[in-house]
Amino acid sequence: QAKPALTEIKISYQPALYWALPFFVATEKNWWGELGLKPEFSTFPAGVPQIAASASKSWDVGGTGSVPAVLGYVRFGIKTIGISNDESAGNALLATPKAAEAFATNPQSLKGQTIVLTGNSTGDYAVQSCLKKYGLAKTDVVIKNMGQGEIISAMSSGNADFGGLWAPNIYTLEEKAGAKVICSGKDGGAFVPGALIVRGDYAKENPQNVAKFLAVYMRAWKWMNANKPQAIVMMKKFYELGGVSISEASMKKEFDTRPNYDLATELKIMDSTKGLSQADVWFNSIAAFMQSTGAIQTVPAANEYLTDEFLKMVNADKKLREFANNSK
Amino acid sequence: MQGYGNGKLYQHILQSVILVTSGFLVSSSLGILLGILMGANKKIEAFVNPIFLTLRPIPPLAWIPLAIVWLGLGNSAKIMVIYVAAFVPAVINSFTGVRSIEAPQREAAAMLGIGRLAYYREVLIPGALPFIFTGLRLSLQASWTTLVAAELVGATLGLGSILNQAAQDINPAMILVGMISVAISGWLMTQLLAKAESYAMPWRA
Amino acid sequence: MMANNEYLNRGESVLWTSMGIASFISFWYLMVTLDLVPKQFLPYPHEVLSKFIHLLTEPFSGFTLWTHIASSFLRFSYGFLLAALIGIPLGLLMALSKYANQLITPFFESIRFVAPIAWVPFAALWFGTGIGGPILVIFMGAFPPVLINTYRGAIHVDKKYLEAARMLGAKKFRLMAEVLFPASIPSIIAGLRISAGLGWQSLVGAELIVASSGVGYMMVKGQASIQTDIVMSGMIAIGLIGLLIDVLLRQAEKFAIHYKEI
Amino acid sequence: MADIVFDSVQRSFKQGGKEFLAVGDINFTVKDKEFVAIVGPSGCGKTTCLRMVAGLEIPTKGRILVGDKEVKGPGPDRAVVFQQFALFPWKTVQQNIQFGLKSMSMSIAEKQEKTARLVSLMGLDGYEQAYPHQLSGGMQQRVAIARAYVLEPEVLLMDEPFGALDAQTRVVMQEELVRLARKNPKTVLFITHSVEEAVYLADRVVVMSRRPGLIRDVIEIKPIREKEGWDTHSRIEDVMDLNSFVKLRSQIWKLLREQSLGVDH
Amino acid sequence: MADIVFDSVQRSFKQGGKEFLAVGDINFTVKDKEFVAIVGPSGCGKTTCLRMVAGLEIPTKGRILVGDKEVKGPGPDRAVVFQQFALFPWKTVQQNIQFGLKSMSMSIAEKQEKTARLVSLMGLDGYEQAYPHQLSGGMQQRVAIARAYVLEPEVLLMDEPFGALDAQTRVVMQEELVRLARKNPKTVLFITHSVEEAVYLADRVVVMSRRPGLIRDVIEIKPIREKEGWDTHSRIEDVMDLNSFVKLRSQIWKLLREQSLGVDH
Ligand SMILES: Nc1ncnc2c1ncn2[C@@H]1O[C@H](COP(=O)(O)OP(=O)(O)OP(=O)(O)O)[C@@H](O)[C@H]1O
Ligand SMILES: Nc1ncnc2c1ncn2[C@@H]1O[C@H](COP(=O)(O)OP(=O)(O)OP(=O)(O)O)[C@@H](O)[C@H]1O
Ligand SMILES: O=[N+]([O-])[O-]
Ligand SMILES: [Mg+2]
Ligand SMILES: [Mg+2]
Repeated sequence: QAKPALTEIKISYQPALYWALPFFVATEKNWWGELGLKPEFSTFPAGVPQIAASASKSWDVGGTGSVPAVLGYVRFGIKTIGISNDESAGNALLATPKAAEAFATNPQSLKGQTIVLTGNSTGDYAVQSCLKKYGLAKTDVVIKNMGQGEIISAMSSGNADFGGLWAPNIYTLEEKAGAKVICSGKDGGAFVPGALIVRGDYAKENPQNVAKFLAVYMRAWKWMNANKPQAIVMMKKFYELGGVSISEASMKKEFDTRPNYDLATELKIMDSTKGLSQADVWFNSIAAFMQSTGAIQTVPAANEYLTDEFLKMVNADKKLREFANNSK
Repeated sequence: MQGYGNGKLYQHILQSVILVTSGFLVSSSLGILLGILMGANKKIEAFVNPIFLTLRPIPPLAWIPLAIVWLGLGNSAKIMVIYVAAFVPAVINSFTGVRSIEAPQREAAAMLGIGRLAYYREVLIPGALPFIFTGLRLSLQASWTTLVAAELVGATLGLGSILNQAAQDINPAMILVGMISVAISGWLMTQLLAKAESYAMPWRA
Repeated sequence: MMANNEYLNRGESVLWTSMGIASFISFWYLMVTLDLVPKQFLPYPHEVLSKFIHLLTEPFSGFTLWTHIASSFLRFSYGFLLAALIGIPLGLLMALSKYANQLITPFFESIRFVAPIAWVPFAALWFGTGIGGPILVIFMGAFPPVLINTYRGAIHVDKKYLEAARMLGAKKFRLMAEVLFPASIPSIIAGLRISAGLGWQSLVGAELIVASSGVGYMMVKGQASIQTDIVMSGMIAIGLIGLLIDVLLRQAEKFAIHYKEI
Repeated sequence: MADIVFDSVQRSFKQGGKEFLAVGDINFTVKDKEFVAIVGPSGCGKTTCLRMVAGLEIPTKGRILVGDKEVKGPGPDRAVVFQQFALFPWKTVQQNIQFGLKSMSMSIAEKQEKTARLVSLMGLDGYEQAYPHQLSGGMQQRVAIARAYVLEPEVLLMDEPFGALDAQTRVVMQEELVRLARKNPKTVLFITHSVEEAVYLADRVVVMSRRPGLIRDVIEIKPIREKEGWDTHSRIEDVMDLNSFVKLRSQIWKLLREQSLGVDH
Repeated sequence: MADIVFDSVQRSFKQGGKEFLAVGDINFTVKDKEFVAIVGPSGCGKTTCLRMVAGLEIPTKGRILVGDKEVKGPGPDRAVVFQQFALFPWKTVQQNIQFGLKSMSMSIAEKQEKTARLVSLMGLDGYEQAYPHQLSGGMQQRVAIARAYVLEPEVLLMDEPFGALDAQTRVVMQEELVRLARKNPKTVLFITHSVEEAVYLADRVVVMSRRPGLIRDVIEIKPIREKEGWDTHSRIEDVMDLNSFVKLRSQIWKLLREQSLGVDH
């Protein structure tokens, strides 16, 4: 039997992030080829250069954070075609051990403190939700903007007591500097979705490939949920490739605290036939936050860039549906 | 114009000018001192050179973690990052300046029986001044070009932080505003330096 | 008294050099031992050294240090060569033609204050993951010094050489190629040395764009996972390669001005 | 025919914002194949005159004709030997001599042959591959002269060509130049500070006055040289001891002295 | 007493890895208040000899005594006027002249007065606040001489001090130097390439031979100058026309010529 020619698809992600693990697993398992795809990966250190690179068609599809997903739509017409996972627990406000203790006895001790965070990110979003939860206004604390690496340096050397981080930086700081999560986005009542994205014109030209991409992605989660121990081994390998080494316990925590979805759930979350979908609500809230930071001028309606068209294509095609739901 | 990133444009410019000026002053005064000592004394040169030459290519960005660890999140850490970049041209040019003083002048000083301190004051330093000022111009440039890196250290105000945030927001117009402000401020400070230069070297008029 | 004339013989020079290195390393040990800097952020020199050696064979972030260095060096070379290939002829042209000079100078005199890494967003927008991005950033760092030094060198070329060449019937191209260029080589090389340093430094910025390999990328990753020994290994690698590039350029200079007595 | 005609030539410069006349109205003709030397106080405009003939400077008023054609710019028909020899330090002796030939249309063999001839004429054999810094001042000057001669220019312009040489080398070069000039005469304009050199070399000596540079006097040497048979002496010091020589020298010295009162004050 | 004694002095240099003897065994004494000129082919070691007296170079063998004390290093008792004037470009005329006085113990008024005296002696009035680059070559050289004279050294060392001047300025400076030397004699060692200058200025002329530099001959000038009454003429060209002068000049020329055979080849 002659192999059908493979279609190339350019996939972008950020290394050593939980939601990117399915790309790695699918490659190890050689699932792309089964659907006639030949993936070509490019990786970016952060969401911003990633979506900026779409301007030069450096990639076709990929995964990213919800903030860059919104920015990607506003600047470059990037569409969100699915939710990679629930990142709410993966974005959190951390404190050094002493500060965490003080906070535990009196949350109001946060008032007047300096919080270092990466401005206009999902981490920022989670921190804002936490402030709200404890009845603090943005002006009750001093916010300093810096990159995740600088935050880690500042907190672990005692130059900052509070910081907004996302996984796996959270684990690094917990493990190597004894910092404590004092409030995650989840605790703050914020929902932080991760986004699966596609370039607007690629989606128009190659809808079939986009559907196949989603099918592969969902099969990978399906398999990992069914085979945790092997999944952890893969995760370790994947993280190390990205220069991250965290403990097995932290890796387990990744699965425990950051739910992912199967095809049926995805369809439900993205379903906007009865008004705003669940995902629309999440993204509208993120976009409103971004407007408040000045990153965007107006809040785009979520249903302009969120689409379940490709999820539906997967569901409608028997082969793809079975592929996506295959846990082996 | 409307504010962006926690402040009005003039506040950002002011903050950056303060940072650049401080970094520039610290690095150039120390750099000139070291450069002159190295130029005047071969032992000091041999002592310092290997370390200097190895540390020199390390980008200011790479010093950020250490700057945070040592100096915290305030202005001093930012100044240190600028210092690292602006120090190098000050040293190299002062060194070259001292070495460029030609034998006839050195020998004339010797023949006229001048003491060591006076030799530094009357011959070495004025003789090296043209190079020292070239070094200062380059240091000033380095101070400005390191601003973006320096303001990665938890800045709330400053042109570097505007550039960082505009990059984060993928806002090319704002990036250009930042770049143009940097370019104009740098150019203006160079003009000031040129004034100082012609004041310090009346014989070059 | 005539401090400049002090001459060190070989022994003295080795002695003072090793004393310099030794006191640097002792100072480093002292800082760690006295806990002036948390060990997490400043490991002992020998620990860094062993990590450095380790990284040469064991991959970190997917690649060994050699591979990181190689990919950094490749990007650097493209950007640096481009800066030289454009900067040198342009500088010569500016020296020869008032018009070119007046056209380019104002633009150039202001843009040189803009940080090379400030171009990163444009690099990402224009070139995406292509090699063009890092090249743009390195180029922005490396270009000004080559251009300035070539120009400065060329305008200070003794007029007598230009006049002699014109007397002998040489026109614009030959004036640039056979007179201005060779006469400004020392200045050009000095510019290239500064360029190489700045270009190499801009690399870390450039490697923020394409996160897959490179010394800068390795250091960013090391920092994010609080592995200071990896960051410092990167610093050492960058320092040593910078030193190597400088030595090579100085050799090139010696070769290029072989016609002078040394 | 390659005479040099100064036709009411003036040249002024801006200095410190003010125009000042460096060379005031010069009318003079250097005849074909004549050797004319110019002497005059420092700053009187000798070099400016020569540079105008070379085309490196243009007259503010008047014009300069070389062989009936007005000078518009530099060209290999009027070769210059500068005071600082202006050899290209980055080129070998051979490459220096060949520089001007490059832009001429002739076969490579011909270029090689011309170069070789001048190398041996100037006694530079064996030094073809040497760089200028490896040569003594006298040899460098011979390369500079060869570089000019190889173009076979009709006009040779020399601006204190021996000024940088030591006294002994200088006399050797002067004797060589006299030999060349008598054997293969060209139209030569020669600037010097040395009255002895001017009298020894030239057919006529032009004495210029200080600012604005004007022609003060023109002294005929050739008739006396031929009458007194200077050329029968091969050594300059023998010529310099002759009475006819001493007289001409003193005459020119006195003319110069009148100019130099107040020099540099 | 400030005589200069060369006691079996040799000086060698490393060049291209090899030692070579630049100055071979020199034995000679410049007497107190005597004016000695040195002539010799280029590279024969004249400058090296003078630099050894100045203490800027040390003999490889032998020793140099100035006023019975061995020379160990430079000092204001032996003032040097270099060929390149070596003025400090960043100091005014006045500051340059005062430079050497700074380390001397005398009142400021006295320093001012000495400086003012030399300024006017050298005809520099009005230029006290000028920087060297604003002066002509001749004026710069006068500043360099004033800077040396103001120290009232017992020994004056001059290395082709007029080499860079044009002929007219040069004669003015030569006449001034003669006037100074006769009025206020010092021990002077004077290097020149000009035989005329040596004969005109010196009490004795030393002719050196080429490598290794040795003393070829010493010619007494003073007795003849005094006998023939040269000093009664105030103008150099009048002296140069005298038979006694021409004879001495030719004698020295011939000695030099012998050296310069094969020069530069
Ligand atoms: N390019 C110029 N710009 C302004 N002034 C000039 C320029 N060239 C020459 N001069 C002035 O013109 C005058 C004549 O100069 P020129 O060089 O022709 O004199 P010269 O007779 O050759 O003197 P020297 O004997 O010292 O070489 C001088 O005063 C000089 O300063
Ligand atoms: N520092 C030095 N190192 C090596 N060689 C030297 C040094 N100084 C002088 N020489 C050599 O010593 C010789 C004598 O040089 P010196 O300068 O004394 O000659 P000079 O008689 O003054 O020549 P000129 O008339 O050209 O000034 C020359 O061959 C010169 O190259
Ligand atoms: O993916 N983000 O960098 O938020
Ligand atoms: Mg002239
Ligand atoms: Mg000499």
